[in-house]
Amino acid sequence: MKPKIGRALVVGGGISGIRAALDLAETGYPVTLVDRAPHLGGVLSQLDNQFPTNHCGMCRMLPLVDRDAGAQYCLRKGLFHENIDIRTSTQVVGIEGEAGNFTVRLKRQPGFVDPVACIGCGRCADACSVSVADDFNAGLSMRKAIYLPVPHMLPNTYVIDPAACTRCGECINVCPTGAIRLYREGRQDFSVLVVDDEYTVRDSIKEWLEEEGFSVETVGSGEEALDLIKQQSFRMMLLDIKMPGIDGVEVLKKAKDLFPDMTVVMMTAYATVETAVEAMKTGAMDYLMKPFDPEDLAGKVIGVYEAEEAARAEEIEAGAVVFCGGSEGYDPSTGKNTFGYKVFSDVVTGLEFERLISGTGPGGGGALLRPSNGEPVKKIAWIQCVGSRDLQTDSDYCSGVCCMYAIKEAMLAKEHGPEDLESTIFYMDMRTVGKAFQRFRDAAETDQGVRFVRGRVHTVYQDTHTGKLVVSYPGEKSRRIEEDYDMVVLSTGQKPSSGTDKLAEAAGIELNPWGFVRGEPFLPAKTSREGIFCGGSFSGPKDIAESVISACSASLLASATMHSAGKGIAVAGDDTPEYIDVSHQAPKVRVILCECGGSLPEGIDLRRLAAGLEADPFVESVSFVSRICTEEGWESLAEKVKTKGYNRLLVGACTPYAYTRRIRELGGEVMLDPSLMDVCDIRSPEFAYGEETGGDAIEKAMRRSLSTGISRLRSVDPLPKQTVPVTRSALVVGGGIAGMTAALAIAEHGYDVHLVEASEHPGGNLGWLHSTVEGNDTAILLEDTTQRIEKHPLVHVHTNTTVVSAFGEVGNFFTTIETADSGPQTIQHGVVLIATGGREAETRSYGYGTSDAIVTQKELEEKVAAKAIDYSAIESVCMIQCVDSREEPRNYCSRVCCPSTLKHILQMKQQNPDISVYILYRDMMSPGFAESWYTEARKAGAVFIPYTTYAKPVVSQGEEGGSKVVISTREPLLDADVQIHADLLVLATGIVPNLPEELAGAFGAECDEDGFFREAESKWRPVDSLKEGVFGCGIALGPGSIEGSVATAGAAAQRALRILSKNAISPAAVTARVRHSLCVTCERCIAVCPYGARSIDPDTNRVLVNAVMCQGCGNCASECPNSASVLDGFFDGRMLDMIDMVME
Amino acid sequence: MTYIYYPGCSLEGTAAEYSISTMALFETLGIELIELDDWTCCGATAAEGVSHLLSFALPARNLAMAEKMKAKSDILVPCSACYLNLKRVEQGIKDDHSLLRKINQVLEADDLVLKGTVRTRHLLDVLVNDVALDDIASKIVRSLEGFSIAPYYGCQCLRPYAVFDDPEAPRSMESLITVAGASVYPWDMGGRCCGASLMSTAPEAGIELVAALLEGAQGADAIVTVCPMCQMNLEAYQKKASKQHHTHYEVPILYLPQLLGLAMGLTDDQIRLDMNLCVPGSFREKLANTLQPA
Amino acid sequence: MAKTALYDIADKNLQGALASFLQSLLADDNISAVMVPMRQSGNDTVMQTLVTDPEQLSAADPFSPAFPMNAARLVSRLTKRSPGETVATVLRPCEIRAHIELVKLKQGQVDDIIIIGIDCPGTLQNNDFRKLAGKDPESTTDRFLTAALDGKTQFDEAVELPPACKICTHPVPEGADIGIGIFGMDIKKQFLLSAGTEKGEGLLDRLGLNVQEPPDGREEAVGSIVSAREASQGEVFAAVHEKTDTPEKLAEYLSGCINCYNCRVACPVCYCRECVFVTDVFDHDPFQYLRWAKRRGKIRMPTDTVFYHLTRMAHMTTACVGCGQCSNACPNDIPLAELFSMTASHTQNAFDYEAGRSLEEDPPLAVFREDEFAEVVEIKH
Amino acid sequence: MEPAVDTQTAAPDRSLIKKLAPARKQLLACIQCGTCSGSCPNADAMDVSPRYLWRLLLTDNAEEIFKTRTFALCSTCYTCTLRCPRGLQITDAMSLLKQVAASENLPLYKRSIRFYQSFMESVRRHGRVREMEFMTLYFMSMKNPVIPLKFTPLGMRLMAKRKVSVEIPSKGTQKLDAMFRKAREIEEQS
Repeated sequence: MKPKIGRALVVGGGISGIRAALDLAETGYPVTLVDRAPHLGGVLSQLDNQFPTNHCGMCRMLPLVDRDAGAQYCLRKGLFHENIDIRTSTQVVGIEGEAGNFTVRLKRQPGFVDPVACIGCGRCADACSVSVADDFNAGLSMRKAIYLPVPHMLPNTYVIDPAACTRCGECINVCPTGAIRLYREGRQDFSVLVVDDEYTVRDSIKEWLEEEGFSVETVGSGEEALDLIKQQSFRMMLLDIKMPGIDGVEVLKKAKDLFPDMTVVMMTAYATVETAVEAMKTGAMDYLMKPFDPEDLAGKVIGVYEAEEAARAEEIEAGAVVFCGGSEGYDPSTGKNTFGYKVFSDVVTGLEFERLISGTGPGGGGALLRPSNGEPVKKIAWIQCVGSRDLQTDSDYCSGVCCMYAIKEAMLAKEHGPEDLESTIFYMDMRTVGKAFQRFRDAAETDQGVRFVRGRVHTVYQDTHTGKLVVSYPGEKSRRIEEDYDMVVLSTGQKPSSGTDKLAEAAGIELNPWGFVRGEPFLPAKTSREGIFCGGSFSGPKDIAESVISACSASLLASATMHSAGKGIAVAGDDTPEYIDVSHQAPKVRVILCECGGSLPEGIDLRRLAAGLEADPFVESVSFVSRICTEEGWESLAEKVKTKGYNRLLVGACTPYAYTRRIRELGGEVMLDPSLMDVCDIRSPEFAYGEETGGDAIEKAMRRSLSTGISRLRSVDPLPKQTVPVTRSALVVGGGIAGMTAALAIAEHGYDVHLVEASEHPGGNLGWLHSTVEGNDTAILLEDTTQRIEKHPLVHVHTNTTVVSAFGEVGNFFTTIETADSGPQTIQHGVVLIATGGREAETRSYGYGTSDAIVTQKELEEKVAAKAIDYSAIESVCMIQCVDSREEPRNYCSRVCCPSTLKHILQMKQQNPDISVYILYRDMMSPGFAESWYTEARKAGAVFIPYTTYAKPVVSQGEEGGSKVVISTREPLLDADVQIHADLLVLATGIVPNLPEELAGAFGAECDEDGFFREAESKWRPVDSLKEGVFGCGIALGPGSIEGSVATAGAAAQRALRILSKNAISPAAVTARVRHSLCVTCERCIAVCPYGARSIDPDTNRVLVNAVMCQGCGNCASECPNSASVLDGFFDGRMLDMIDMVME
Repeated sequence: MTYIYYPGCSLEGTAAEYSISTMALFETLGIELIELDDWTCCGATAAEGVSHLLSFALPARNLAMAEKMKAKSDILVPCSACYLNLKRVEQGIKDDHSLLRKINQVLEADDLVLKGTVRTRHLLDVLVNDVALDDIASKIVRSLEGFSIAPYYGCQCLRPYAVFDDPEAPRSMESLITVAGASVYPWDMGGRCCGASLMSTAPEAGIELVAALLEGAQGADAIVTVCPMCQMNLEAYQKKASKQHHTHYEVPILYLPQLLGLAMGLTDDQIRLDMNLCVPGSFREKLANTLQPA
Repeated sequence: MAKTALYDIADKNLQGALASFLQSLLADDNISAVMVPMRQSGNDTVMQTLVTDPEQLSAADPFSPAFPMNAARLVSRLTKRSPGETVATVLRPCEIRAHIELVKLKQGQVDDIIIIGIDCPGTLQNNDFRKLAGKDPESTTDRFLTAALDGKTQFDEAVELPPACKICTHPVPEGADIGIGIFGMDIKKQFLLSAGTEKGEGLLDRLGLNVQEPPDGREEAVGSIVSAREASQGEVFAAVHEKTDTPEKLAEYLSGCINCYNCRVACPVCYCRECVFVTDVFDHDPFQYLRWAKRRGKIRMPTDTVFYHLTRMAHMTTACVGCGQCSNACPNDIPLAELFSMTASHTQNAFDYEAGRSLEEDPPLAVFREDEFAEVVEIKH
Repeated sequence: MEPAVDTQTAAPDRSLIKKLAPARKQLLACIQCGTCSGSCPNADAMDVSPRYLWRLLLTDNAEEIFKTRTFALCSTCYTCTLRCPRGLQITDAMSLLKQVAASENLPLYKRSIRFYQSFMESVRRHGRVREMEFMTLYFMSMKNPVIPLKFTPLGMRLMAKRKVSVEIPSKGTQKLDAMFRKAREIEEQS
């Protein structure tokens, strides 16, 4: 695909960054993806299991259209896409320019191992004598100073931990490719001044640093220090804060005035930590807390040294920037740590728990054992809200993810622990706010026997006699109960990623009060700086689905920015190269082998190997290249393929997946279809030599691999693929805020959009909503959006219109719509977005309808707007949450009701502070920053009383003739009955969807059991349907806020633009087809196709395959008994042949 | 270095040895302590229960007295309860001007005025942050090697004002214990409440807390503390706690200056171990055996 | 309880009574034809015959032990597309069950047929049937039934029930619209008609038969047949398992195979239009044979025989109804029916599936259940 | 069963509720998590836990509050204040309850009130506390001859160490009387 003009920069390579990069790349933009870590994947590289399936599933984010642009490879192992340029160990240090024309300065962290030269053989790690805690396993296992940051990453190259490395040089000696280089030589020139009034301190620091090779001077006072730096130049100063005479802070100020480039690190005791933090504002780089150990200190100095040595800022041009910097897990040892984290080894964080049971974890086996003594865990507890909803840890917000991950982990514990494992979750509110979350929780409780206890645990200590952890919590009548556990998991919350503040400063974007990036009202993906966007938890705690949605929505905004700057218009035309037709030629395979710079193990004779291969009648020739992984090596290879005489190319090298993109490019140069070219692994550590060792065995394995590759290539049948033309317009069904937002986004990229709205005006629920709990005005949003819709020439609004029928597939749908006055009309479109929204549920519960004093939330909102309710005349209000919700049959949380309740409380209390407000709730759902409004509502004096589905509140009429209603409920803390005499009873009835099953079905999508749009995958593909080209957004997808609807609308539009940005979609090389002469139409292939790519043509009675929708999974081929269904490139004959070769 | 010294009522009575050893210690270190003129009670925990205003005014009177002596000075307080009460005023008037006004109205009755210029410093704070460890080390003449000492901080020097140590997991005493040659007894109860204030009003509850601490310190040669209430509480109720728990607790509760004094080779008159209620013979024996010149 | 009726037999002539019952079916307005095993004129073979003329039905012989083929394949031919009229088909239990499998594979349907199932005391292999018929083909069925209903499996010196029938635990036609019952009945006097479906009940009503309960001994008779067969099934499976539990032993077991593919032709549920083994996939290059021979020093010809049977097991044991036609068809007398029945019992048990039990159950390999075979995918639940 | 809380009829003593307002205000943002109850070293000795007490306070159950001895058992260790996830000044609220109880002179808290009053009386007289004097004052005010006996052994031990001396309460110098009066004056005005 021809790249468009604009380049997008995505910062952060976690799940959101990968999603944003893939989105933009799939839409056709070249993308630079940077991550400061030496690998991609973020925290998810450490998490094996995701709820609700308790598997991974990240691969579901791989491109589904134009699959061949990326390698179909496990995304947790690596990301390979031809439009994505990945730079790890790289940070953004500055952004200049404006939207559409940014110049971004990137700084690469020093790399001691050349990733191109490293072949991942691991000899360096074997030679390394340093052993330190492994971050990948959350410190639960050990690793060397030279190590693989993520053991399963591909390509997997070693990196050096500069803080742990002793520079002994052993690794350099054993590295077969000379990939390692250290900077020790230059250290003598790096002079450090140590200033401390205590002799013992400065002397030992001098000793430690000189051991590391630095030159060190020491002085005992600030005065001396200031004198000395004027005479002698220092690169770094270690400065004590508390000194007689001129103190450290003064010295810092003066030194920085004189030598602004000098790095200063403060040294402090507990009492002066605050001073040290202040000092950092004055220019100190960091501070060290006394007493410190030599390794910390040396590590810090080495870090500074190496950063200075190796950091080279580089400038790149970018049209738009998407920040996906993620968040960090709260570290419970930093706070008051009443849970004994890092004190008792059986107290772990959620992340550590996941590492413990991971197959790649410290135990390796995945069994759930106590870290303290290796015995099986029989009783385990989760403690929620650690570092969340806690003002003491500066987190007046809910991290939003911990409830669900705790439930998931409790279920995983059952899998990894003994049958009779007892697990308990201690919580304040179980925030099961997502679509299927409540049922997941219920299943955990009823099917898996997970015990849920409402109460905040404050202390965990160890019984010194039994070694058990004792958890104490308030039980009945708030009495303290103490229980023994084998393991305690702290459900740690999300904190802003470290360095967020620095990055924000470098990028010129603002942060919110909680230290996350501040999003615009109603558009959280938009930062305060034009052209810079934000995806994932960088702007606040998010789960995977929310991260994916926000990343999609951020990439949409980035695309729009580049488009409007004139950098997105280049249209991807039919730019597939005209490959030479080789279908009538006998196969001739040219084999080129990498000699790996002569570093192959002894006993391997490449010439002998080549001679053996050349005996094969299908092999044209075998030749050699010294090192393909180097630029020269690749050029030499490119040279070798220029001469004619072959029609298949096989390269024998290491890490084949890394060459996907280059092979495609090479194919374009020599006009050979890339499917006729292959790279065969003969070298990677993953490459299986078999059980024997030694040169012979390896050579045999290499021959086996190459023979297999030859027979694979030999039988490739390069049939030309049919492309599917795309009708480059969209249909959006539903004209609420989601539908309008999506329609505008697509139209602003230059494509026609038909917006179908059943009612008289677009607007949906914004028609009656007036403000949000944050105080944002919805009327302005509505007016602004409708005006833009009306004005946009490419948006065709059809009001009073419904969809009558539809058929078709991605690229080409034909939909008949009917407008009340003007009759039916058929529209052709390439994609469809379903945004039919939802409405407030009706109820007959809690006496609704028996009294004027009982209203729903919507009625309250309307009455307040119409000034039909005067709060000043009201004494008492009661609100009941979760009316008919979160229990069967409507067993889901509607998300919006709790924030609405908080909004209403604050409105009432503002107008009449004396009003008594009672909220009867099950779990207050105020995830994320909404938590702060919950705090406000409590501060305003509202009384929150929990109830359960077993003992619901009872509503009765008050006194004869009175207007009050009486609500009786149980106050569980007092364990007493309560009667509330209310002037107003507000029922939070929740949301029901407006999506008729037939409408979804007409486009090939489905509804879930609650009638919402069924997404392809709740986490990884949250706005797609399983059928390509059909997307859902807004409340049609599931209950959500306005911000949520706008985000899903953006995400859905972005997903649609991947398709609309192409004239035609070409299917991937590997797709399935049907050999009709063999087919008996048993239709089993249709039943097993997970992508709905197969159908039966009733006219011809033949099975049809939509090649674009087909993902080449091969289910059909393996289901078909006589291979009437086949996967291109995987014919039985070829497979048998290859198996035969492997068995040789 | 000079500090205004506020001993507080306990140090005149039940905790006299604390005052004696403190003064001896500072003399050894060459730091001058000047006793606050005409100091009065800080109000302890009782004032709060009787009058909110008096609970501020009583400590404020002492601060005002100190200001009268020297406007900008540090007032050294060994008693944690006094320290907290004085600190509370110091912090409270920082941004509550109406409080300051009210306090001064009361102080007027005693011809005093509070400005808020003196700083309240706990004895431990001063020892850890003002006195160089090197200086203390240089005075150590007898290593307490072989002694395992449990540092006990109590509540009020740590909470609610976290001035010089971590209020949940305090560690400031550790360097002082090690500099004396002893080892730090590993426990996590240094910041737990000892229940002193319950002893007169709800003794059973108080004894439980004492017992928990004594149980936790089984294995330590001594508990060292910086609060007269804690000290008295922990040593005076050992028998009762033993009875309540059917066991035998016997552990000396030393004041930090007493411990340092032992290592610095101060005289019996300067340390006054004889005033402690519980110094078991075994402890004395160990002292005699291990107190070798460093 | 299904609706049942007793059909009186005049003159102790079972076949006559059956013929008249079948004629009464043809007389029904809804039924256009009857397909039933019939003695073929001119020789002693018995073959399924599609009859529209009631007169012809006098030669109907549904209880004949002849079993030249599994009739499910014929029913599939009649119903692959709707014929527009209804045919009554007289089928053995294994034929009915095979047809149900074919319906699931879209190779037929049940809407246009009335299934008349029969109690099946067993069948004989083609050669044995001819031996038993001998010189008195007219009385074959009577002689067979008399002995078989007496619990015998041996009928003549050299004639006995084939293993497939001895171990068949489905002697009663469970999925039939109407079943003709003879177990536990005095077949000189009456046979039992039981309606297994609504369609069957409607037909019984239209035929104007008196609804009557089956005699007391029936249930017991069926029970004892089933338990005897279960017992022998256990013995046979154990013996086959012993003979085939290593690849080498299996190869020996199948050593007589000549790739004639008769077994797959005879198999009612092998439904492919063209078996993969006759496609280009197994059309090896001549040099390939030599290459294999070179590698091991020798190679058995024809090749791919064990692979063929393993493939067939993989493809159809979930649908295998154990009718035994594979053994019947094998020219080299390989005991295939026992092997396939044993494998089928394993695969079907594994999926909690029983071939032919119900149209409601989808073929196991067309269904994905997240929680099945946790031990295979190493996920503990 | 009669409801324990009835928004219509609860808390007849409005004046008491008014006095509790400052404490209630301290606790408004309480989320009933129970950290205070769990952290409190004396919770086991309390008749109701702090969380329960705060719930009573927030539901305006003034009478119930003063049926419990919970706040009287607060030893002001500040652990709850330190740990409260909402950062509430819980110890201060406890003190406020102690003050209300004292000012109302509620009989249930006689022991604590007398104790504090005796202590303060000693302070008022001498400026400093004389331990023996104030204990004697306290015992006298309790009019319970058994209590002093409980303290006798300790008193004897302390006397043996010459840490306390036997003194009879005397009218003394009234050292801080002026300040005490002034304070009461100001507090009564507000």
